[in-house]
Amino acid sequence: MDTIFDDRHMNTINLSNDVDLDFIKQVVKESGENPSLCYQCGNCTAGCPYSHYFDYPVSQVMRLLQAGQKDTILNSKAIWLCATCETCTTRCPCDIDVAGIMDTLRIIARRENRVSEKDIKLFYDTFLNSMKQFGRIYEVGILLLYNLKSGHLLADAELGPKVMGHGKINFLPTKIKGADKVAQIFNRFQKKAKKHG
Amino acid sequence: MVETTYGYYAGCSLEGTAREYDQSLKAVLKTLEVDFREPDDWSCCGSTPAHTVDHVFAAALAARNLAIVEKTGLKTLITPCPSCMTAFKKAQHGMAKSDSFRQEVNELLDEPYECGVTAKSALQVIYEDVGIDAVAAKVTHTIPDLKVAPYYGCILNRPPEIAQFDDPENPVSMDKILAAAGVEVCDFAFKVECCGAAFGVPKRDMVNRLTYKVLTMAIDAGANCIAVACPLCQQNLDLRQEQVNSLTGSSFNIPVLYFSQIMGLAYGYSPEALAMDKVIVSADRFVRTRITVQQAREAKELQEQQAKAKGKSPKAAENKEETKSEEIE
Amino acid sequence: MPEIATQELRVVGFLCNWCSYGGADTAGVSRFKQPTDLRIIRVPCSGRVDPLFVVKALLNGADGVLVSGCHPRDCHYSDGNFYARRRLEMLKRLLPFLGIDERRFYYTWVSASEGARWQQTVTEFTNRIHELGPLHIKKEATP
Amino acid sequence: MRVGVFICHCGNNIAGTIDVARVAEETRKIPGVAYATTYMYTCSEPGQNEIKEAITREGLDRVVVAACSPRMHELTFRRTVEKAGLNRYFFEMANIREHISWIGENKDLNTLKATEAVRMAVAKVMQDKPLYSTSFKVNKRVLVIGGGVAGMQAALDCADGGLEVLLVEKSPSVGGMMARLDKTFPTIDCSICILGPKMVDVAQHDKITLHAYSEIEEIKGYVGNYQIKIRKKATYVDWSKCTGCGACMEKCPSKNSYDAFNFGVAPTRAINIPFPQAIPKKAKIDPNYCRQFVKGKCGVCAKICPTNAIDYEMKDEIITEDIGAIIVATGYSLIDMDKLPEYGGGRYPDVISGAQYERLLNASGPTSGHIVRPSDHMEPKTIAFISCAGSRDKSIGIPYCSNFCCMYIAKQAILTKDHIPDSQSYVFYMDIRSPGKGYDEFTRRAQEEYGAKYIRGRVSRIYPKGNKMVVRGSDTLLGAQVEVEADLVVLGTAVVSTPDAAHMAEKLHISYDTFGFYVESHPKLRPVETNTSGVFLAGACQGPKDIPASVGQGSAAASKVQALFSKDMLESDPAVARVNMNTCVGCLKCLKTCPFGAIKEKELRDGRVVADVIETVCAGCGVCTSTCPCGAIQLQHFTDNQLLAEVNAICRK
Repeated sequence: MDTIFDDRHMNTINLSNDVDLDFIKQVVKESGENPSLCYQCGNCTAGCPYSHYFDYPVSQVMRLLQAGQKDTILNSKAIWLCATCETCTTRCPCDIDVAGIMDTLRIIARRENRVSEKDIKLFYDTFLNSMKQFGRIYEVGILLLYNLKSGHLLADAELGPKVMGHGKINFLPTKIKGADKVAQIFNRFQKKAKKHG
Repeated sequence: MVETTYGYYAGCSLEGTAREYDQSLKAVLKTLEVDFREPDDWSCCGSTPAHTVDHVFAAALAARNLAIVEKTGLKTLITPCPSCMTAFKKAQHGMAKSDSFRQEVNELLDEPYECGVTAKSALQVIYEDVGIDAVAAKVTHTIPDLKVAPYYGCILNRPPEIAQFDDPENPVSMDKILAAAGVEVCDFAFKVECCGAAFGVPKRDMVNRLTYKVLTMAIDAGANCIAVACPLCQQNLDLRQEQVNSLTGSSFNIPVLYFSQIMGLAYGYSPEALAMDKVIVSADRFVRTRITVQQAREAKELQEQQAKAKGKSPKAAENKEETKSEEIE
Repeated sequence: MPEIATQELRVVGFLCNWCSYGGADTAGVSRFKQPTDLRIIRVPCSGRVDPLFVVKALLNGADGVLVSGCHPRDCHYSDGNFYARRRLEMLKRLLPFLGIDERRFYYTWVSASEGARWQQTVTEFTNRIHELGPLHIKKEATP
Repeated sequence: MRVGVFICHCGNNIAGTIDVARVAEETRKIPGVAYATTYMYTCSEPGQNEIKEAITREGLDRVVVAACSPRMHELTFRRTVEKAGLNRYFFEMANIREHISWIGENKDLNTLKATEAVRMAVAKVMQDKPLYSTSFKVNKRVLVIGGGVAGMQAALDCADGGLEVLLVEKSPSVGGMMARLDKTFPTIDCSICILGPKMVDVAQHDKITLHAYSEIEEIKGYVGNYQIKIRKKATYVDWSKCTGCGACMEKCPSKNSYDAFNFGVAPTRAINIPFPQAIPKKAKIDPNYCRQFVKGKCGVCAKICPTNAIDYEMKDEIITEDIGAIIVATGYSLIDMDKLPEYGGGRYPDVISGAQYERLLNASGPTSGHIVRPSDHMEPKTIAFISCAGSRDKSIGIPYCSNFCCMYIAKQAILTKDHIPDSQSYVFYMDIRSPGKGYDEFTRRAQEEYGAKYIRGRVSRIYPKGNKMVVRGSDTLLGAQVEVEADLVVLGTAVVSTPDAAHMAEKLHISYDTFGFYVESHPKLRPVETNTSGVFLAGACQGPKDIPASVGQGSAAASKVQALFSKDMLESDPAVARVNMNTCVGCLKCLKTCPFGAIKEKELRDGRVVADVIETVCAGCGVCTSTCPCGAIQLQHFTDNQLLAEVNAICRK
């Protein structure tokens, strides 16, 4: 319940000025979903395993979207705490791909450089860098790098011995022959992204 | 024996933290006479992180691998890791549905992908193509007091539009496969609850609390072992079980095995062959009690004779033992 | 009004009174916007539509003809729409021999409650006719 | 020929998007048009007078009204021109509202389209011939299909009005859904106590013939003269002998038959009387469970029956009846709980439907009114109700509201408190829909007096935990996920049309919507009529409806039949096929194609065989006309010339 009363008090929303219609259009375009189909039954919030950790439960993210509250949404923790488990999408009575919309919101937030959950983004980035570098995922590397950058030096440290003991992981990364090809995908995408601003 | 030859995409986890999945699954597929080839020089599917960057980009990372498989002429790709499978299926779905999307994706690739490959989970291939009967036919061994809670995790069957397999709310493929392998399966209500997935690292507490719920429900269901089909589920439930204990003051000590390992045991493979040593919470106590089907039959007959003599049902006796073994947990 | 007439093509629709004409009414009541090229002729039953009407319309300046009746088995007159289907199928095969692209003729089933389906039918068919452009019989002779 | 054209503004409905003045101006240029004008509301009394006056003043002999759909006002205006002395078939309507002004966005294009619609109508009206209807006798017996509260009301009202009624009910007893309810909202009066007497009246009324456990096999004919076939399904009990003593039911050894009447809450016997107040109170054997049928030997009931009524050899019987009008009151069904796998209904015994709970509450139900949960027969203390279980759920193809669930859930919450004072009810809802008289006060009482906790949010999942069912939902007003550990969960399952609704509609030639509910001929002004004259609707077969609404429709349908039967003779529609004896070559293709057998051979004096139309039987579809190779048989008012005139009016090259 602690999530209910913290930093969630919004000022009066002036519906005639403070509604960002372009933002709604953008989300509709990029996600291919129509938020106005949502009638706020709350099924997504009810099924979401992370509701307790969200600053705004999914159904309210949908509502904020309908109300064009761009800043509140893009600055929210919720969009980053969603793990795309697809429960909301599967059970939405209005057939909205809610998880898809959350995905799109993350993408937009990332593009606009406002990410409320730095650690999660950092983890993702470390993951992607490893991928760009080797073509595959180098688990040890990711963990170490992530801990270094995030400053949680000893996070999950106690797991180290377990993992090693059971010989679960490679100590050295396997670099695939086509690693450069994968890197190419990254580069081409970044070029394209720049071109379209 | 299934006619077609499959592609087999291990994925990064199965090379590392989920080797036992890779090793045991290959063994089981061998027993089931499923013929498969691994595409050479495959790369990471992109998984969740790529999806936070861009839809086209994410699809491209997945499609690169599908393109490689497509070139080899294979039509179906066994994808043991649900996260990879979803990445593939989403790419496939998006590219098949919209030409413009397919173009955008192919622009990022060296080899264009023409949507000719279907990714299937190992479960789906065994359940639909191999078939339950074939699974049962190969069983040689059994573990008398093993009670498994089949845990499918979140994205294996969801969303239905993408997964195209089994029931999104109450999947049964793993239940039936394990049952066919002669294992007692519990009715597990948390089959499809999410374990926290990739958040193990950045959001450890959150994940620990979610896994706590799953583990509790498994015990409540009367299980003494959890079967999984996903490296992340396995990691969060097994590797982090001690974290959960220290966070919640619980004392879980329940093995979390890949369904393929359990099948392997039923097919008489050695623990080494199934890399049983790689799971953190040891399942030795079960491996030790493994007997052949023949022995099991004899034991049962003996028990029934005694029961007749004593005039009490063998079932009651079993039940007592169960409750004991639970208390120990 | 020639200047606007030129933007439009001539689409003629034969609608059965019980299902499709009602469906078109429902679409209207629900204010489902549609292209304005269509001219509707009401017939009691799609079974009343003589292929001759369709041909006559196309020869005399229609660019497309649409026939719509009740869904199979829902015919107000039991099975009038089955007779319609048989005849109109024949007609489809006949049109190319008259030098008319058969895509200019379409028949379908729309019930009185299917306003949305009617809107979709009209929109798609009208767009198709616009893609085909005005009908010039000689040019299209492609049996 | 002098055609008068009247173009309606329909307020702004037409004039808003069509330049009506311009249409009138263009119309005046059409040869044959002697007069064209516009009017604000042509269907209004002054509007109609305007037409009558113009006919005399301008000497008009044909009239066209360009306004709304002919399905709306064609009859109105036909009467108008008739009053002014013209034949009612010298009239045509151009539909410039539904087909033009309401759907086109460009005013110029709309205006052009409207002008051409008028041109077509004018072309047609100039081809019209005067037609005169003949009259035929009405069979004043009415068939009522369905013995629920709506059907019984209709039957009783017709019978009290002196009409002979055939009531056909497919289950073994009348009463329908209402007979299975415990109490009714918002008055909490006992359902069977108010319905029972009606059921008895139905049974005892000398004007009503009840065919229970029977279905409609075939319907032929037209308004005033239907021939129907009724299938009396085999009950394997001779009802003329059965006294309803119930001895057979006590002794029947197969105790696990499915009890449809109790929605399978508890099993019943293979031979049974559905419930104590059943009408008729007769026993019936379910061959799917009866040992005599399954195993081939038993015969206990035959031995026990004091009147030797049991007859294992009984076969279905088809009877034929002649009637003049039909009232359809076939009711509704509820979705199976397995359509909602996340709720586990069907898999978990303690997740039940509202209908099943109704039987648990009911004193004459399987638990004699004691609320116990199916799994362990314990009395539940925490009960969770879930409204919109399937309703307003596009993902399973049910976008509509089921109309009465909000109310019966409130009722059940109240009754639960009455039965188990120390119980606590939770109601998950999306919106409380209580628009009826005294309804909203009722839902408030459930919360204020009976302490039911209402939670605004959908439930995502239900799963067992120990001996409880965990209901995980959300409270959207709190913006939080919430959980209730309930002993029993009741789903307000969605209302759907009956499984054979479409099939029945096809027999009746009436239309039904995408969900299988029957379509009334006007949503507001003709709510119980259908587009097939002589067939009327009552109750939930037309859409989800509560008891008052169903009863109201039952009476409404009855009054419509009374009005129809108030005349001894009916006017036939003269728009029927007619044969031109001179051009008919006697190939009789028409005879083969006519769906109604309205065409017969006729030998002329000179020995030539030609086709001949039986006017009263011809329904006017025109299939024969487009079949005839030589245009000899022509559907009046829709002749080849008349339709081609319309084509030529818009296709001119």
